[in-house]
Amino acid sequence: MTNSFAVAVAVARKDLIAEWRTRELVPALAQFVILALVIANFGFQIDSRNAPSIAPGVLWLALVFAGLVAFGRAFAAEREQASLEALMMTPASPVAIFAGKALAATLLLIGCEAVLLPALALFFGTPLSVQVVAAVLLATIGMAALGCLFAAMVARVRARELLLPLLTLPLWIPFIVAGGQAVQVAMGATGNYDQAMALLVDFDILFVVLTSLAARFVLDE
Amino acid sequence: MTNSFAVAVAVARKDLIAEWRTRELVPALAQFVILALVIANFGFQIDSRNAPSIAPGVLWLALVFAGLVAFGRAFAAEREQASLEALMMTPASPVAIFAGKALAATLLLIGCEAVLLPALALFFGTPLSVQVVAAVLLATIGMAALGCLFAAMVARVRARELLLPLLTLPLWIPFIVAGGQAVQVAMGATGNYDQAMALLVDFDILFVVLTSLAARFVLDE
Amino acid sequence: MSIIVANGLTHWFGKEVALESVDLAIDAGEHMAVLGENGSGKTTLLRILATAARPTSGRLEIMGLDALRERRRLRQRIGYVAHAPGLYPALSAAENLEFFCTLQGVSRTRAVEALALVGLAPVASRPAGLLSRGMQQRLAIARAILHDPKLLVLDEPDASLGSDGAELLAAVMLDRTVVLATHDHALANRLCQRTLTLRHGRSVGTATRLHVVR
Amino acid sequence: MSIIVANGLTHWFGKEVALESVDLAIDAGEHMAVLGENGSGKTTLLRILATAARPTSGRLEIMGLDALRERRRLRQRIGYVAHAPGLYPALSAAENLEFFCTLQGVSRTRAVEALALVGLAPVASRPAGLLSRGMQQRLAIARAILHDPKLLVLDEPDASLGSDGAELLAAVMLDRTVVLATHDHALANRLCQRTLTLRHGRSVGTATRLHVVR
Amino acid sequence: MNRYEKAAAGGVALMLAAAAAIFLFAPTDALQGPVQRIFYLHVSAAIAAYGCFAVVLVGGAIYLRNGSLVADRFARAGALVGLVFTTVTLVMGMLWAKPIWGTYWTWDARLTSTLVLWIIYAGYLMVRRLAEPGRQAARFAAVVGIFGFIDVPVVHFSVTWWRTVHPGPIIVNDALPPEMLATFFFTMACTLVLAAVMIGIRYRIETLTDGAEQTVTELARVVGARDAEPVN
Ligand code: HEM
Ligand SMILES: Nc1ncnc2c1ncn2[C@@H]1O[C@H](COP(=O)(O)OP(=O)(O)OP(=O)(O)O)[C@@H](O)[C@H]1O
Ligand SMILES: Nc1ncnc2c1ncn2[C@@H]1O[C@H](COP(=O)(O)OP(=O)(O)OP(=O)(O)O)[C@@H](O)[C@H]1O
Ligand SMILES: [Mg+2]
Ligand SMILES: [Mg+2]
Repeated sequence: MTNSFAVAVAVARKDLIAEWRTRELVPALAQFVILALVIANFGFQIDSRNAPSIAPGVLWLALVFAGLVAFGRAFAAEREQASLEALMMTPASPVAIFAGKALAATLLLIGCEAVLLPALALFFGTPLSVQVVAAVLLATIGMAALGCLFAAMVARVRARELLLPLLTLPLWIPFIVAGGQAVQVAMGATGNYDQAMALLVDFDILFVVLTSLAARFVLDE
Repeated sequence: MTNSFAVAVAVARKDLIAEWRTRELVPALAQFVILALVIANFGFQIDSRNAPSIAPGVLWLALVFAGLVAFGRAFAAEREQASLEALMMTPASPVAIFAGKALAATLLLIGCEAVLLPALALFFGTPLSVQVVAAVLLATIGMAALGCLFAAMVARVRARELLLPLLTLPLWIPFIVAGGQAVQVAMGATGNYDQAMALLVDFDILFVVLTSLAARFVLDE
Repeated sequence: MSIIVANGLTHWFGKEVALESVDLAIDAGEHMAVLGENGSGKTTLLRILATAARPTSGRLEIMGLDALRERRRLRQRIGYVAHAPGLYPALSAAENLEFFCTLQGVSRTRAVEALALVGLAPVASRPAGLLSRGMQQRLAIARAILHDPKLLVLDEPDASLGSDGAELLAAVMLDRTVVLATHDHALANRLCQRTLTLRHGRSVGTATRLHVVR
Repeated sequence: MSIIVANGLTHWFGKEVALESVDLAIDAGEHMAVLGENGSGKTTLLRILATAARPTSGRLEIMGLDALRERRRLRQRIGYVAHAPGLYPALSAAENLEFFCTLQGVSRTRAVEALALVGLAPVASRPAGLLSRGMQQRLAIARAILHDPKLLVLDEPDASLGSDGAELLAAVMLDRTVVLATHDHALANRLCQRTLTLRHGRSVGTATRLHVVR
Repeated sequence: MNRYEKAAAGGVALMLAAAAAIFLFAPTDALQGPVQRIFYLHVSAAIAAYGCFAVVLVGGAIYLRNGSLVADRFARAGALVGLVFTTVTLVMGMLWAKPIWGTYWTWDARLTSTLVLWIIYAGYLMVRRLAEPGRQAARFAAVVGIFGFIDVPVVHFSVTWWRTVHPGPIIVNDALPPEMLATFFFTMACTLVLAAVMIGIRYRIETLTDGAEQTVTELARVVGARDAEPVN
C-alpha cells in the first residue's frame, strides 16, 4: 500500500498546480462572486437601513453557488479526461485521493472567500470582523466535505451539473442556518453567537467523519 | 446551401429529444430551483411582512442561475462530445445552428419557470398573476439570446463554467432591473408596469438582433 | 486536374511548429496516404485540408476555391473523419445520421444506405454512446459520406476497425479523392496510389505505389 | 502456474449481453491476444480482467486472489491501458508520470525511465493536453508500467502508435503476463503466443501461435 | 530617447501640469473642502475610459468586417488602458465618497454601472487570454467589446435616468465657477492625451508581441532549413 498522506498531498498539489497553470477557477470565481453581489443589489433594492439584514443572505447564496462550482469542477475535470478511472486503478487509498481533492477544492474556495468577505464589507458596509470570518471558515469545512463527496459521486453520473446541487444543498442547510445566524449576530442582530458556532463545530465533526467513512464507497465503484 | 429553417428545427429537435431521453436538465433544474427557494428562506428570515419585497429578488437570482446552467449545458455537451466540430463541418449556416440550440435551451428554461413561479407563490405567498408571467417570459427571450451567444463562445474556451457567468451576467442586468421592477409592481409595489415592460421589449429586440448578427463570428471559428 | 493545391502550408502552435511549408498537389480521384511518426504533423495537415483549421501561413486551394475563405461552400463537398467520433450519445446510430442528413441538406434515405455500408444496420437503434469504440468509428465514417463528398479526409480511420476495416475503407474511398493518415504501411499501400511522409512537420518525400513496397 | 483463472465471465449491459460465459486460464509470462470484430466484447473482457469493471456473473481469480474482492491489492500488480488515455492536460508529460509514481508508491526515477522507454523524453515538459494522439497513447503506456506490474492489460494499445509501435510494445511486454486486445492479426501473431477470439461476447476458440499464422 | 519614450515623457509632463493647475490654480470648494479636487481627475479619467472603450468598439467592428490586425491591436490596447482609467475613476470616486457620503460604496446607479463597466472589460481581457490566441481570441473579444459598449451610455446617463446620490451633470449645466471649469478642461485635455499616448505605447507592445512570434517563425525556418535532410 502507498503512503496515504503522501497521496493526499500529491493529489492536492497536482490540482493546485493545474489551477495555477491555467488560472481557470479562482480569478473567475472571484469576479463571479462580485457579480453576484451586484445582481443581489438589483434584486433587493438595498439601502443602508436594510443592508445588515440582507447582507448575510447574499453572503450565503454567493458562497453556496461558488462552492457548487468549485467542488463540481474538482471532479468533473477528472471525469472529462477519463483520468478518474486511471486514479482509481492505482492502489492508492480512495479516501486519501478524496482527501487530496477536497483539500485543493477547499483552498480554492477559501481563496474566493478572501474576495467575497471584503467585497461584502465594501459594498454593503457590513463589518468585517474576526467573528464573521471564523463563522464562514467553520461552515466551509463541513460544506467542503459534503460537497466533495457528492461531487465525486455525480462525476460518474450523467447530468452532474444538476444532480450536484440537488444532493448537496439539502445537507448544506444546517451550515447555512447556523452559519447564517452566527454571521447575522456578528453583524449586529440579536442572538447567541457562541451557540451557533458550537453547532457549526458539531456539524463539521459529524460530516467530516461521515464523509471520510463514505468516501470509499463513492469512489471505489 | 441547406435550408436554414429546417436546420434550426432539426437542431432544436435533436436537443429536445436528447433531453427527453436522458431527462438530465429539466427535472433537476426544477428541483434545484425549489431548493434555491428553501435556501433563500433560511438565509433571509422571511416573514409575511417582508416576503413581497424579497420574493422578486429570489425569483431573479434563481432564474439567473438556472439560466446559466441551461445555456451553458447546451453548448458544453456539444463540446464534450467533440460534436460541435462535426456540426461546423457541415455546410449548414452557423446562425441557423445557433438559433436551433438557443430555441431548445429557451424552451427548457421556460419549463423551469413553469416550476419556479408556482413554487414562489407557494413559498412566499406572492400572487401568481398574468403580469408576473408575462414579465418573466419577456425577460427570458433577451436573456436566452445573450446567454446562448456567450455559451457558444465559452464552449470553445478553457474555463467555460466560469467565463460564462462573467460575460453574461453584466449584460443580463437590464433584464433583471426592468423585469424585477415589473414583477415588483405586479406583486403590489408602486411603479410603472407598462414602462418596465416596454423597456423589456426594447432590450429583447436590441439583443436578439445583435446576437443574430454576432452568432456567425462566434460559431464559425 | 488538381483537386488540392497547397503551397507552403505552415502551422504553429505557440512556439512549436507542427507543420512547415508543405506543398501538395492531389489530382481528382487520387488516393494519398499521409505517413509519419507520432507527432509528425499528420493531424495538423489533415485538419487544414478539411477546412477544420486554418494554417498560420500558406495558400490552399481546393476544387478551385480558396479554402481559407470559401469554407462553407467547400464543406458541402468534403467529408472528414477526425480522431474523436463526435456523435450524440443519447441519439441512436440512425438518428445521428438522420440529423446530419438534414444539416447536409440530403435525403434521409442516405442515412439508411450509409448505415448498411459500414455494417451498423443491426445496431441502428442503439444509442451511439453505448456502441463500442470501433462501432463509433464506423458511425463517424458513415457520417462523413452522407453527402457523397468529392473529397474525403480520413484521420487514422483504421485505428479501431475490425479485420474487415480495409474492405470497408476501400468501398468508402471508391471514386473519391482521398487523403488518409495512417500508421499502417500495408494498408496505405493497398488503398493508396501515393504516399506523403512527414517528419517533424516537414514533407520528407512522396512516393508512388511501386516505391512504397517495403 | 496460472496467473488468471476465469470461469463463466458474463457481462450484461441492460438487456444486451456483451460477454457470455468466457473461461480463461493464462499462465505466468504468457502473452495472450484477444481478437474479434467490433463490438464482440474485447473491451468488456479486458476491463473485467483489469478490475476496472465487475462481471455480472462469473468467477475471476488473479494471482491467487479473488479479483472481485481484493481489487486494491491487485491493482498494485496490474497495469491497464484503456481506450482513453486519461491524462491531466495541464500537467506536463513528466509531471503526469511523477504524479502517478506517488500514487503507486514508487520512486520518481521510474517516471524518467518510463518516459525514455516510450520515446517521449524530448517532449517531457510539454503539457499532456498538447501532445498528439499517438504521444498521449505512449504516455498512457508509460503510466501503466510505472509500478512494474506483473500483469499488463492493453486495450488496442497499437491503435495510434507509429511504425515503431510493435517494438515499443514488445519491450513493454517483456517478462510480463499480458492480455492484449487488437485488430492487427500480424501484430498479435508477432507479440503473443496465444490468441482468444470473441464473437458476440462468446469465446469462439483459442489458438497457439502456429495455428494463427494465416 | 525614441519616439515612445518622448511621448511618455510628454504625457507625464502634461499630467504634472494638470496637477499644478488642480492644486495651485483651482479654488478650494466652499462646501466640500480640498477633497473636491479629486473631481478633476475623477471625471477626466471616466471620459478617457469612454474614449478607450470606443476604440475597442470601433477596432472590434473593423476587425470583424475585414480581419484587420491593426484594428485588433488597437482594440486590445484600448481595453487595457480603458480598464486602467475605469479603475482610476472608481478608486478616486470611492476616496471621495468616504468623506462626503460617509461610506466608500453605496448601490447607486452611477456607481453600480461603473463597476459593471469594469467587470465587462475585465471579462474582455480574460476572453483574450483564455481563448485560442490569434483569430479566435480576436473575434470573441470583438464580440464582447461590441456588446460591452452598451454599458458606456448607461453609465453616462445613469444620473438622468435614475434618481441617484451621485451628482448629476454639472459641467454641461455651467454650474461651475470659471476657474474650476478651466482647470477641469485642462485636466481633461491632459488626461485624453495621456490615454492616447498609453494606447500608442500599448499598440507598439502588441505589435512587437505579434512580431516576436513572426520572428521566431522566421528564425526557426532558417535554423530548421540547415539541418533538414535532403528530400529524396
Ligand atoms: C465609487 C464611487 C464613484 C464612481 C464609480 C463614480 C463614477 C463617475 C463617473 C463614471 C463619472 C463620469 C460621468 C460622465 O461624464 O459620463 C463621474 C462624474 C462625476 N462624479 Fe463620480 N463617481 C463616484 C463617486 C463620486 C463622488 C463621491 C462624488 C462627489 C460627491 C462624485 C462627483 C462626480 C461629479 C461632480 C461628476 C461630474 C458630473 C458631470 O458633470 O457629468 N463622484 N463619476
Ligand atoms: N455501457 C454500455 N451499455 C450498453 N452496451 C454497451 C456498453 N458498452 C458496450 N456495450 C455493448 O457491448 C458490446 C461489446 O462492447 P465492447 O466495447 O466490449 O466491444 P469491443 O470488442 O471492445 O469492440 P471494439 O473493437 O469496437 O473496441 C457492444 O455491442 C457494445 O455496443
Ligand atoms: N493544440 C496544440 N498545441 C500545441 N501543440 C500541439 C497542439 N496540437 C498538436 N500539437 C503538437 O504538434 C505536433 C504535431 O501534432 P499532430 O497531432 O499533427 O501529429 P500527428 O502526426 O497527427 O501524430 P499522431 O500520429 O500521434 O496522431 C505534435 O508535436 C504535437 O505535440
Ligand atoms: Mg494524429
Ligand atoms: Mg474495444
